Amino acid sequence: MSKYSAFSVFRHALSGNKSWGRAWRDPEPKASYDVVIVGGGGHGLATAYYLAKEHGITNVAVVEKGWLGGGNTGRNTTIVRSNYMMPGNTMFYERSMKLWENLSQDLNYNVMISQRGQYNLCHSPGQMDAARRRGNIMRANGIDADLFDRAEVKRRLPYLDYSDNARFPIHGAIYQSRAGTARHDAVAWGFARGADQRGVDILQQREVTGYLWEGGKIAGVQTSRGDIRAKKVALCVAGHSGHLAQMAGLRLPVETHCLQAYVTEPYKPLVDTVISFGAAHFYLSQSDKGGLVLGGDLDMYNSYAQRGGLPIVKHTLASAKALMPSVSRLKLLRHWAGVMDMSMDGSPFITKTPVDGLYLNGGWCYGGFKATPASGWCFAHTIATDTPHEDNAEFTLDRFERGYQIDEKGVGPKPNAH
Amino acid sequence: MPEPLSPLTNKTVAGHFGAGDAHGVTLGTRRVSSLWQIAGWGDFEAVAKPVLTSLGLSGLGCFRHAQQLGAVTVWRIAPDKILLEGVRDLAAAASEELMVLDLGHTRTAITVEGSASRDLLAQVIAIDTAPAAFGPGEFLQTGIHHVGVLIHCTGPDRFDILVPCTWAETIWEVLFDNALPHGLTIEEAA
Amino acid sequence: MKRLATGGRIDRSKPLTVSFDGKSLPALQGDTLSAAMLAGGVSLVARSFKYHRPRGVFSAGVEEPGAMVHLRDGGRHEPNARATVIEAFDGLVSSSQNAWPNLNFDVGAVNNWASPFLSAGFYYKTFIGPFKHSTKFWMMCETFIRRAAGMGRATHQTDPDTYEKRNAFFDVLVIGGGVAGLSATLSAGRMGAQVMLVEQDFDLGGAVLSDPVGSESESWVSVVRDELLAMENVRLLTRTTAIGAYDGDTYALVERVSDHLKAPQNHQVRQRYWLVHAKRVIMATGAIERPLVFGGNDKPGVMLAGAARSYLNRHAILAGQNVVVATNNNSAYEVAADLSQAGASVQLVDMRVSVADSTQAIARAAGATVVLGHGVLEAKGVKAVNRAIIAPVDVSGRAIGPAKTLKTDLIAISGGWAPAVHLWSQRFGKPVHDKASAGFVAPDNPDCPIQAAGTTAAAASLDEVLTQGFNQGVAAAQAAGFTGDAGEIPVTFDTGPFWQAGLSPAWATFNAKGKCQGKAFVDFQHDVKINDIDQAHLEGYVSVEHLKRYTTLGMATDQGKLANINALSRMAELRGLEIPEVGTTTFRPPFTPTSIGSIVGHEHGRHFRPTRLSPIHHWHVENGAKMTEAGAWMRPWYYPETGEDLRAAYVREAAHVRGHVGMVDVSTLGKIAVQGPDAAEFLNRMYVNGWKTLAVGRLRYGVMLREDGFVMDDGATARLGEHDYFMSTTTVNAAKVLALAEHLLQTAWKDLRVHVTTVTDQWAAIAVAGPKSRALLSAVSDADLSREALPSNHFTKASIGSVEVRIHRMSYSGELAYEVYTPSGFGRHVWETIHAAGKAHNLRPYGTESMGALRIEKGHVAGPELEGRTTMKDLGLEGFASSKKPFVGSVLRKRPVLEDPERPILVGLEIEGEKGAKPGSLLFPADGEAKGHGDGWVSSTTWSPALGCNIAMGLLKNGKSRKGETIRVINFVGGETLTAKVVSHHFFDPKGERQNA
Amino acid sequence: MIRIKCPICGLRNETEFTYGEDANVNRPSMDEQGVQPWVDFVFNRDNPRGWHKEYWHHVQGCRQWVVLERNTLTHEIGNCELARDAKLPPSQASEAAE
Repeated sequence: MSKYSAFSVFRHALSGNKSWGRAWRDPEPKASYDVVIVGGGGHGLATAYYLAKEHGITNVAVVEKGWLGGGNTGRNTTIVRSNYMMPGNTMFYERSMKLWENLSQDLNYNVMISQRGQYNLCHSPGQMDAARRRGNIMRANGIDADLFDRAEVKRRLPYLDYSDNARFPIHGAIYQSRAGTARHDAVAWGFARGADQRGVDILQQREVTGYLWEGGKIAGVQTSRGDIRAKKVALCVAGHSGHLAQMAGLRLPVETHCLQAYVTEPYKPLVDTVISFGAAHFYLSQSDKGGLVLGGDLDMYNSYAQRGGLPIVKHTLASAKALMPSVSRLKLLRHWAGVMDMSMDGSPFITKTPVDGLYLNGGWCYGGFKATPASGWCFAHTIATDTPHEDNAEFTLDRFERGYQIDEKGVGPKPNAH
Repeated sequence: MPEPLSPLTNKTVAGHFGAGDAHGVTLGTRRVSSLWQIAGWGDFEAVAKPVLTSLGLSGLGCFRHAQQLGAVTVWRIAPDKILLEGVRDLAAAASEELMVLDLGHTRTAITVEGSASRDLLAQVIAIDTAPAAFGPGEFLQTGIHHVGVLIHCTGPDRFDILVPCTWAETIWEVLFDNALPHGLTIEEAA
Repeated sequence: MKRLATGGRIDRSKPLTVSFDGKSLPALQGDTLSAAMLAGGVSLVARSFKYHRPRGVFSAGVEEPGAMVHLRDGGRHEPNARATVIEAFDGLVSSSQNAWPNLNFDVGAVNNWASPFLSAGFYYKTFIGPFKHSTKFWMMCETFIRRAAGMGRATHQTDPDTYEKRNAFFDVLVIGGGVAGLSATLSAGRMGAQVMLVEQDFDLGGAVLSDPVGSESESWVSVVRDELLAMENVRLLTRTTAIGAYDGDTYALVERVSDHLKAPQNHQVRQRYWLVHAKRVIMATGAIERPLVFGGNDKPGVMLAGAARSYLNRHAILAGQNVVVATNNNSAYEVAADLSQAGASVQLVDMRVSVADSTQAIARAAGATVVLGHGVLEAKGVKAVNRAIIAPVDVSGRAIGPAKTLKTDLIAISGGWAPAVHLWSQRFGKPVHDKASAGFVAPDNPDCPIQAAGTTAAAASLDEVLTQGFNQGVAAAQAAGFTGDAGEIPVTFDTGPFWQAGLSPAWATFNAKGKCQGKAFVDFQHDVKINDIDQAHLEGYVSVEHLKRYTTLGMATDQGKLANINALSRMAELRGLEIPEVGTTTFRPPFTPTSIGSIVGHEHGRHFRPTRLSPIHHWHVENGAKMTEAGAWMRPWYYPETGEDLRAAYVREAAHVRGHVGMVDVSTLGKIAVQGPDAAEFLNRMYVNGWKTLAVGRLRYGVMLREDGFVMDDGATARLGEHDYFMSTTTVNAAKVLALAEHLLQTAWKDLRVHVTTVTDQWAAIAVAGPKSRALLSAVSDADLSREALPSNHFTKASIGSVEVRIHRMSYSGELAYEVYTPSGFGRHVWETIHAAGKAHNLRPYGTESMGALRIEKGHVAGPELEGRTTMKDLGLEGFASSKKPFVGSVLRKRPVLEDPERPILVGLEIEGEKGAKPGSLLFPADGEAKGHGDGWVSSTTWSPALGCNIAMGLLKNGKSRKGETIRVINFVGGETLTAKVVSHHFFDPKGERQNA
Repeated sequence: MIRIKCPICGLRNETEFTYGEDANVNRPSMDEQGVQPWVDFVFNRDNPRGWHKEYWHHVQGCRQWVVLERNTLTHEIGNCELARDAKLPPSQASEAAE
């Protein structure tokens, strides 16, 4: 398979772009694998990639019910950052950030990591204090963070509302300069191509409908197109985690909720960074194509519908206008939804499960995209060695029983509040 | 005793606002003279009925129609809760079965009147405001600008909106802004 | 291009001043901007997204991919405005976008020559850069890409216009004011249903508006319109687009109230956002014409055939003199006929070999030449079409004979029609493929609340459109419960060959080698060519979603309205599948791009969220308080005296309370009446401490946990009577506590006879604190406030300024203090009465900042400590917990990690030096490397006037055993390292002698 | 827009309500001292793809908690009743009977 480069693009252009090879194969499944990964989104594909690359485990299949990258990988607002303050989270997300910073080179696929920075705005002295705590923890862990006062934020982002008319005046912001965005589809495709090159079989259009069992241990999966045997089965199915866990008799601390995303028509550059509003759950950035990409709250009620409701549309757009009044005449082009696996403390699971042979990667809430590389990296480690890496050591299922809630927001066991 | 201060004192500046010659909406305020809540449990209806009959009313009423007799208005706001305006001190009616609570300072009334009053309501609540769906004597508990309110249709195009006093200004401003295209008259505070 | 002397649905007596790029256009009332451009001979309107190719007016509707302009200026500036749907108004100023230095000479057009290197997905393969662990190279490239991308330039100015929302309830909502929609409205309306008809155009008629003036269909429309206008139960809304279909039979519409004017007049809104709840919806949204794909099909001068007819019949504009009409179906014959009749020389090139004579006769009779079995291979011309290369083609569109050149200035193309099923799809998923019309339609399901009628349902003749609309209207009214008589269908008419009857599956033309000749576009706005689809296929991006995302097809501002079906057809051919097997995408709202302002309505600026004001609010403002947000509330932060900043003011205020007496407005505390025979048991379950022994006339501090055992809230509760308790919560948690109480009482604790009711609005509360508070309140009230008469945690009724109040003996500041509760309507009066009487006692008001300083001196926890991750043990509140009874969270608080003795617990910190610590700083031992999460963190800080030093509260690992230790307090983001001594957090008067004075 | 037929107020938009939680979860009796039943109640969920019973609070209305049946896959709405009238999972019922 050819290496991508400006030169290869040039060479293919001269021959009319007629000789490009497939980015990944479309193989027939083998009868059995060492590892079957359920879910061909970013996390599943990254897990396959790192199993092959880091652990030499290449007899791996990724089984996807639709088309790869078609779930939350292709529906999110593309933000990457590592501004987490709870022990258990901080270094995991920083590992992810470090992997992001080399991902295009590693995959030989431009996933367009754009470290354009992220501002989390603060709208009260209390929020400034909370931001300072977060920033200090980041810095003490070797992660970049800056705290800006109102004047500095105004100098950097002059187009936000600093008028007396603002309901929640901006007091300042915490800023991570290494945060930014990545091209979400490319992440799935890049990992798919990388995994495929190392021998992983990517099996699309196969829905897992059950498990194969052998003496109380999972021995493979049943799919809509036949059984596939496996020594280990690893779930990376985001919003469908509860569903697939239940098939194995597990009840998870997870609820599935709908999260919407929004994009405007494309405009010439207006916003060159990522901005998170502090007075409501809202954030925005501008894609390379020029559309403002907006994100907001969950729809609040359990849903698998991948179709959002109206109240949150208004809520989100009102936040946009409150933050940046000039968006008023800009036009919403499209809004869509994904289903999130909201965990009870807002933090994920990368762990063996009580079911022998079954491994779980889920509970990503809003944060799945930014975690993609580290999630795959740590999950691969967990599957390959049967022990967690220290960066995912706390992402277990028994942490609620133990009282180790990793609650970045401090809102308690309300899945729709994280 | 001094007169209670309306939370809308600063807002009720008489005048005409918004669209030129139009007079679609008149906004005003009305003091809630007294407001009592009675509440009970399982046999609430039986326990509460004497209170209502003593006021000359036949029963507890329903969740949709207010009962009005003279200066007294009664709204059944929940299965086991009733609000009464315009009655004397009800404290004496309290018993182990019937809880009585003075809410006389919790709400103020914003009055909305005029040919466009139903349009104005349709701008701020997601309930059918057509006369057939919301006629005189009927009331609704709903939200305006995220705040719970009670709206009582007091005439063909006339409404009392009972709003919590601490939210009154914000709701007034929202009604004011929404009324401008209709042509708005503000009445002197009563 | 020229305006004809007669015809059209325009008012020639009303010329309008309209300009584009400074050029004045001969616009008339009734024109769109695109019509005015064509009338003014403007063929080059815009540059395309990627290759900056010249683009003209391609359509006459919302599907327009090319003619996008900057509209208006200043705060009303709007980028990406579609010239085809902008109504011309007097004073309209527009300009071109995405071109530099100008539209005619655009440097970006160099991309056109580089296009082979900019093939599908090229950016995934390039710009990776040579540097490991660095994103710099890509980001440098990205800067240039971002500047080149985007379309129009937006403004950072604030929109001066207003918007509003309107809720509406109808039995039947009819979307689309064409023949189907009008007849549906008519029948449903006649049966008595409340019907709303919405039409995105400014006029009713739909496709009829493109028929010649004076046609039979036009008179039908006017008859039906008159009948509808007379019906009280029918509401007609034009200039209104149905943008979305949502759950609960809720439909979002946007009415463009003032967009056809230079600016909104007389306080009217710019746009109105309708939320319509309708029992049934008739989707009579019509169909969108599909383009044909051939080289140069994007050039100015190539236009959809229906659009050419629309400009002719609606605006009296003949868009070309030498016209080639290229088609694969019958619908273009009327176009050829009308253009011919208007004086153009027309050659109709039909890809089909055999077409009914009667159909051919339509064009021939008007003077057009019909060439069968031919397709357009390529449109030639630099900035406008001047020649068409045509050739005989086979059924797959491949050239099978020698090509010839036709001189032309307009190529009108028709590749069939695609029903506009967007609204149905938004709610119900993927539409199904209808082989007969080669389009996607909603599946037949009479129970579906959204029913299609007319061409949306692939009706094949105008007669069928009319009948279907009428019948759907009847069905909808019946479904909504109406049984009235719908009467007769008003005159039907015979329309002969109509729409896309006889459609050929060929939709693209190729030369003899099977290649498109030149650049053949499928998605015009995003410059996706047919060979980009081929390349995506080669690389394995074969699913519809991969194709879309890899090539960006269908992602432009027209959301694939023109491109989707052609792209699917191509992928089906490449994969050797039928179109339904390739699948389609789900349409997402909104149907057309929608201004953010319209959906936001009034909820912006100050009204982004409601604001809650204390009954004493205006006194604070009038007396110079600096106010601050506290949740939804505004509270006095501090009352600066001349020249004071925040620090000077709070230090003075706090010292004043300790030295004299101060008053603070605490009306924002949550207040809940807890009533009932089981109230004490209820409190016992809600709070960690016991309540059964609290006597009437007394109050008690309580702590509440979440179900998971972490601290949720705290506050005092007073027992007012046998069954009456008065609970107070923190300001921010009031709503949460009330909702939780209601939940438990209505679900798990139905056995308790308790009612909870918010009385936050009933009571204003004023805390009077300081050594002179007793003297002051004794002077201003009639109460006996002596130590004996009113000890701590007791309350009494009293009168202040002839108002009945309740005085609670309760201290938050640590001073002798009282809370005065007064009915809120008297709040300001009582405040002012105390304030006036306070002159003799040197009373000063104080704000939340000094209140914070006072409570930190006392070591009381507040919001920064109750941050959702702290337990009672962590906060030193364990002593309040009763071991004799269960309470919310009593079991889960004892989980092992929460009982870990090493957990950070609340400590006091005395900061060394002049500089105070900042909340959020981290705590580290005096020596060693400062990294990781530290030993704890600083929650609250203040300068303590009482102690004369900087103090702080924080949570510190093993805090209990570290009293006296010197530790480091590091604020990394502020670049400050301080040292502090660990002390008890009860800094000041730990025995509470002052408050018990 | 979810439309909920409040037994007291009638058919209302979801914007008048706040979503509570899964109504199938089983709140243990106050006397329950075991950690596991509380962990199950507070944290673990069936999270069904399909019909779901859930609590909603009519905060901008009658302030009653209702139990709504709703399909999480299609958003279809089923029965809605006052929480106080709803049939409870077994252990809640037994507690209420105490």
